[in-house]
Amino acid sequence: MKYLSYPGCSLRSTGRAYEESIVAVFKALEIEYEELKDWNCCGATSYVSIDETDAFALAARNLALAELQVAEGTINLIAPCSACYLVLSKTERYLEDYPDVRTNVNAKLDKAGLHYNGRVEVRHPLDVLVNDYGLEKISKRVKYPLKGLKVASYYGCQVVRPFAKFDHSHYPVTMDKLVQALGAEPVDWPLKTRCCGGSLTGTTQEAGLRLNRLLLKEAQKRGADIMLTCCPLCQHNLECYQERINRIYQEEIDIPVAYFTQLIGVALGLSEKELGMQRLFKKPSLEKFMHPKGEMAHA
Amino acid sequence: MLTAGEQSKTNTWEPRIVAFFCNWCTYTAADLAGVSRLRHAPNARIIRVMCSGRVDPQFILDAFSKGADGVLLGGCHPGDCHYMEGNYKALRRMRLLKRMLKDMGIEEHRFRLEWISASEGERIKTVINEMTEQVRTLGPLGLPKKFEEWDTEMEVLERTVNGKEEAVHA
Amino acid sequence: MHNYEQKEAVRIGFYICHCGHNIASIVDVKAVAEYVKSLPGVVVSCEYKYMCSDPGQELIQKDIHEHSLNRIIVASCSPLLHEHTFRTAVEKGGLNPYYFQMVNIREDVSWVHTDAKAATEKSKDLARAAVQRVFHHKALETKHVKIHPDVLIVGGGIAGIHAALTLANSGKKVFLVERQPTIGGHMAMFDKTFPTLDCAACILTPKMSQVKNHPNITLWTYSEVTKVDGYVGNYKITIKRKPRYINEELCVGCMDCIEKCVYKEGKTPDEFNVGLSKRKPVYIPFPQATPQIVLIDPEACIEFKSGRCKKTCVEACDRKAIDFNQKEEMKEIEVGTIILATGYHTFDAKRVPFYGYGKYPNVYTSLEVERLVNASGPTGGELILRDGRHPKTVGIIHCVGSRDKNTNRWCSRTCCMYSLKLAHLLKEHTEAEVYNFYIDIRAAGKSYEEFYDKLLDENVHFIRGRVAEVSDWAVRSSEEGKLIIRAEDTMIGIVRRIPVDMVVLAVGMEPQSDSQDVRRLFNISCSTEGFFLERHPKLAPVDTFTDGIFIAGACQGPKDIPDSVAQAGAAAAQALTLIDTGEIELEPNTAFVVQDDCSGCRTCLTICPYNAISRDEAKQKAFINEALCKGCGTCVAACPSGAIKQNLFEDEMIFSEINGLLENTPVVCC
Amino acid sequence: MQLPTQKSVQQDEAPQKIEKMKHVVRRIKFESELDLDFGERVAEKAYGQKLLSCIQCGTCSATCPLAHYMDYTPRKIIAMTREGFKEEVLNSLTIWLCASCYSCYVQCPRQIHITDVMYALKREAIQLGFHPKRLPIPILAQEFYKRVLKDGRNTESWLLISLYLRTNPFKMLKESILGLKLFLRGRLTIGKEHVKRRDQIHAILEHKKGGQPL
Repeated sequence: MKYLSYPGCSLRSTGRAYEESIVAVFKALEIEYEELKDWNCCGATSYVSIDETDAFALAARNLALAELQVAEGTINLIAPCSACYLVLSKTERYLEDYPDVRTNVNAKLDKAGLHYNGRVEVRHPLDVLVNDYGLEKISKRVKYPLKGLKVASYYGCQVVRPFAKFDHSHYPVTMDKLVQALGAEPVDWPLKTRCCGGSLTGTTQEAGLRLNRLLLKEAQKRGADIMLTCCPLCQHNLECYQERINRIYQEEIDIPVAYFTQLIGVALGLSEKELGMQRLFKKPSLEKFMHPKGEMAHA
Repeated sequence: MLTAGEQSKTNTWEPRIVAFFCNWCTYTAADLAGVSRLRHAPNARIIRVMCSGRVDPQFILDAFSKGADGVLLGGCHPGDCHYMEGNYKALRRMRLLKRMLKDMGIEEHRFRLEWISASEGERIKTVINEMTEQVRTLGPLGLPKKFEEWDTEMEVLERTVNGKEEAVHA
Repeated sequence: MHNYEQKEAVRIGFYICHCGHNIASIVDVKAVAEYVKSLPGVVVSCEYKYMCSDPGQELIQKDIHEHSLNRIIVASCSPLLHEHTFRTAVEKGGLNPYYFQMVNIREDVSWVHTDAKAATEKSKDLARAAVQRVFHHKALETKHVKIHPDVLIVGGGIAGIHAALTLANSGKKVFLVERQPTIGGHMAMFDKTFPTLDCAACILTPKMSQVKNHPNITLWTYSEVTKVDGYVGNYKITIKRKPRYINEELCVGCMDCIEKCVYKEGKTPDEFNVGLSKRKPVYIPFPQATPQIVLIDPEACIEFKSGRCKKTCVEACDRKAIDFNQKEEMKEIEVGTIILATGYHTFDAKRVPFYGYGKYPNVYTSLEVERLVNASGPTGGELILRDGRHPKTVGIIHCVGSRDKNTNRWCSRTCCMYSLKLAHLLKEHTEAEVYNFYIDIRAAGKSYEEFYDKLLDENVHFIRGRVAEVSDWAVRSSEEGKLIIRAEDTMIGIVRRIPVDMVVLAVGMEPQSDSQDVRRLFNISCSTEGFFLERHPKLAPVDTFTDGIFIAGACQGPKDIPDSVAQAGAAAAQALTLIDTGEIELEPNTAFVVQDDCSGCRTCLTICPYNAISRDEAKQKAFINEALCKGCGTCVAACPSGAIKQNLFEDEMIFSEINGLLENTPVVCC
Repeated sequence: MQLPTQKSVQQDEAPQKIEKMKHVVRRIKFESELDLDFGERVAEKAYGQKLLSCIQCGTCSATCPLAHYMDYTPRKIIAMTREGFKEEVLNSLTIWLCASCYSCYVQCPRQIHITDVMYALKREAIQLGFHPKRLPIPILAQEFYKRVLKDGRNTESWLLISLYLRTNPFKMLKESILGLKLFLRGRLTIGKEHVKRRDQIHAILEHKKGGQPL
């Protein structure tokens, strides 16, 4: 199966490490894909606050472009950013469910000489890696099982709700299973899908910081060595405000927050540079957990 | 004699759908739709039969020929027939009929076979609404009018042929 | 246009009903009556407020005499509701009832359309179809069938027990079939019953033993109905009796075998205690089980698994009742009527993962708590949690799997009351603080509101808000080690976090998981939710659309004990009515072969599902046995030479209906 | 305390429901102050046709991670919308604090699309100019809108700069250290991202200021 990828704006700035690690991991696993040509911003949560039809039409332009790029069959469009994933999935779903939306949106697309026929299926890389590629194959390719590493998987909100089909909306397990496949140990915690506040850290910081504080504290309390995310905004919020949270709330939070693809890369034996590890504020020290496969057999 | 469809074609034409519903499932479902006040398009007229297996393909052809724009046949879900397997028999007959209708130039969406159980009042609403809209898009079928036209054509043809023959004889 | 024989001039009386405002508010009944008056054959056409009322019926009868009417049409509600009423009225007026035809302009028109003009036009079309149809109606004779006096009752919960005893006490023979090894159903598992707080076992077990000892009741537990043939009055039922591996005749229920079983401790989750305790492979569901006969679970028994057990149970049994070679047994019985009382299933709380059932050990379902507080339960009535603690605070979450479009839409009707009861019992047993989280308190039974009052006085907390989540996420030290319930206190308008030691999920009531199979087996219908469908929600609540089959208890919808018992009584009364009448009228809608037209092609022979058609080889003609024909009409549709006709649904009738529906200008009939 | 009977008549005319006296606050809502069709209009615009079927169970509030900061819980917003408390709803912080996590959306027992309802209310508030002038959330939405309208893509650095300029320029200084850190790690770029076919974006988003007020 061949995929189209939709990086989204964040992966070109705050989330660069996410894109770099996805590229590296997909290459290492020999998953073929090409980038959607001339993609535009999905509109995130802001567009729909201004004009709904515009928001859907803007997102739908990407879906229409995908159909131009791939002539036949169902197109698996990979959207790594949670917001992009949600907006594109929602657009896809609403176009199908609400004839009015379909008519209005296609009328707008029409003005740009575009049309959407409903061939796109929006996918998240987590879904693709676990459900298409398969955990067994991943664990076979693991060179350095991360034995003993305790991982709190943080899914965030939009990647599992309400349009995702690959896992439960409040108690997902996909990333935890992946963590297991990498030889590490998933931490069971109840806040996997509790919202990090999204853009509130930039706008209403008091509320935003408190939300992140709760998440970080709980992950740390449950003994996690690292938090994994699958969304550039979650990663940014959880990582970049730790100092500020500690200062304001007198906490002692100190936990690295990485992309799940970075951890896969580490286990596969890819270099730090390839995975964009240098872009993290707090580089996780994983060396002590990395046991080459041969050693594992003796252990 | 004009059918309602043709009479009002000039002003506002409304699709006419004849619906054959089995007594045990689909007719009961229609009753349920009523009791639940599930508003739907007033274009279908129901004829109650005991079983969808009672519906002779001729009934459907007759309905079309008398001016129906669409015909709906409703029975119990497979395995649920009150008479064990009447709905299967209906299904078999209707498959054949569908091919015939196609050959006759009657569009596919004008005839519909639906399994609707006694509990599916909501489905009655959906199916009738959907079908009304589909038939509305197709426009009037107007078979009676076409029959008349064909009859006239035949008469003219006959007259021409007869006329020629007479001329030959003359 | 129609060429059929007309023995006497057709004189039609047409009556359109207002049904109060139900019809008249949408359909212009006056216009329809006026219009019908203009149709050929119509002698009388009028409107009336309530046609089904006595004066309405008398109006028809009067007109039959005054105007020598010989066809009657009533345009009102569904024929499924009042066809019988009007046919009887017509018959009383001196006319054959099958000259009557009904037009449905309520369920099919006024209740489902909003456009008055279109509704009126549709009513006219339907009326015209009926007018054309009745020209072809014929006088028919009603068929009568004898009713076998025996009754089958399926399900031995409180509803089945009550129905069985009612019928048996009136001298009827009853077969009571129960799937489980004992009767008693859910009620036997309950501790106390609301609102009186009398103990469930105390009021149920005497009835259970009455069933066992009643000379008119044949009780077959651990048995299932596998086949249902025949029709009202004459059902042939096949029942599978599963092997207990115990000779029922010999076992006296001494339980020595259980004691001597090679297993010293039980290893299998005990069904009766909802898995809160373990039982042995040879067991009796609970001490008062009826019948008092043990059974062996082949899934758990070593002898069945390996064949190498010491069989200490066999040694222990004085009466040699254990029989490892027992086979399942099929029983065939004949009955005239059937009562289904197959009960319900509790909602699987794992379907709402937000509440942590199966994840956090101290989250319980209400049924589990019934066993926990029960003196004969797994803990002897002491409230010990799965982690060994005694709860100091308990949260009861209402509406789990009820009133929720993501799971079950309906209100389960009993949860509010049993939650109140459990709140009371929990407080009584533990003196814990008890919080009820509810959306609305539904205490609408006799003395129920008073019970609610009592609970309020007992200082049980009532928080109006549906719980969003139960978790072990502590943010304060006071929350550590507790389960935290998060809900909005909607009366105050603020979100609260309440730490508790124990969570009770008030799970709702669902149709039995195999209700669809049972429905097919007995040829009845289910409502959207999957509960068995009654013939009329108000006027025929225990009848089904299949004559002779009645429903009682929670298989028809969520119900508490008083309602189940009331319904069981009603179902028994309905069955009794049939039995004591001795016979039932059947629609004369059977098919017959017009001998002259039959070509003897045999098409119909294979098509009849009831083998009602045979071929007279001498005459080379088909022949229909009227007693076997059920009137589906499929042979009529199949006959290539049009030789088969169905009474009440002759081709001419349907063709004229089609014609009538589609034709605006009246046809001049010969 | 003297009851202001005279005043209540006036209040019926002017929408002034909170009256501050020396020790007490008088709260009352007159039917004439309500916009009775508001609920239905919002429902229509938000695929939340089921808005009217809300049973006020409070699941949305309880599952909302931001309910603690809201002036009205989401449940109250639904109730107020349905009853026509248009001004209170559109002036509320609640609609802006909604972070679109869709938690309520998936858990609502009536399957009301609450997130969509919140969006509809946000749009309405922006169109009617209801939100507080320097409240950053709606401004972020507007700046984001403009940014994408122009380039087809969003460049986070520029978005944040324009947001701070319009809300609180001093905040930019506060955030500059974080910004610098991000910049050093290559996580903030100065160059703007844009699509090639900007004409298509402009064609699609032709009615920039469009949309009918509710």
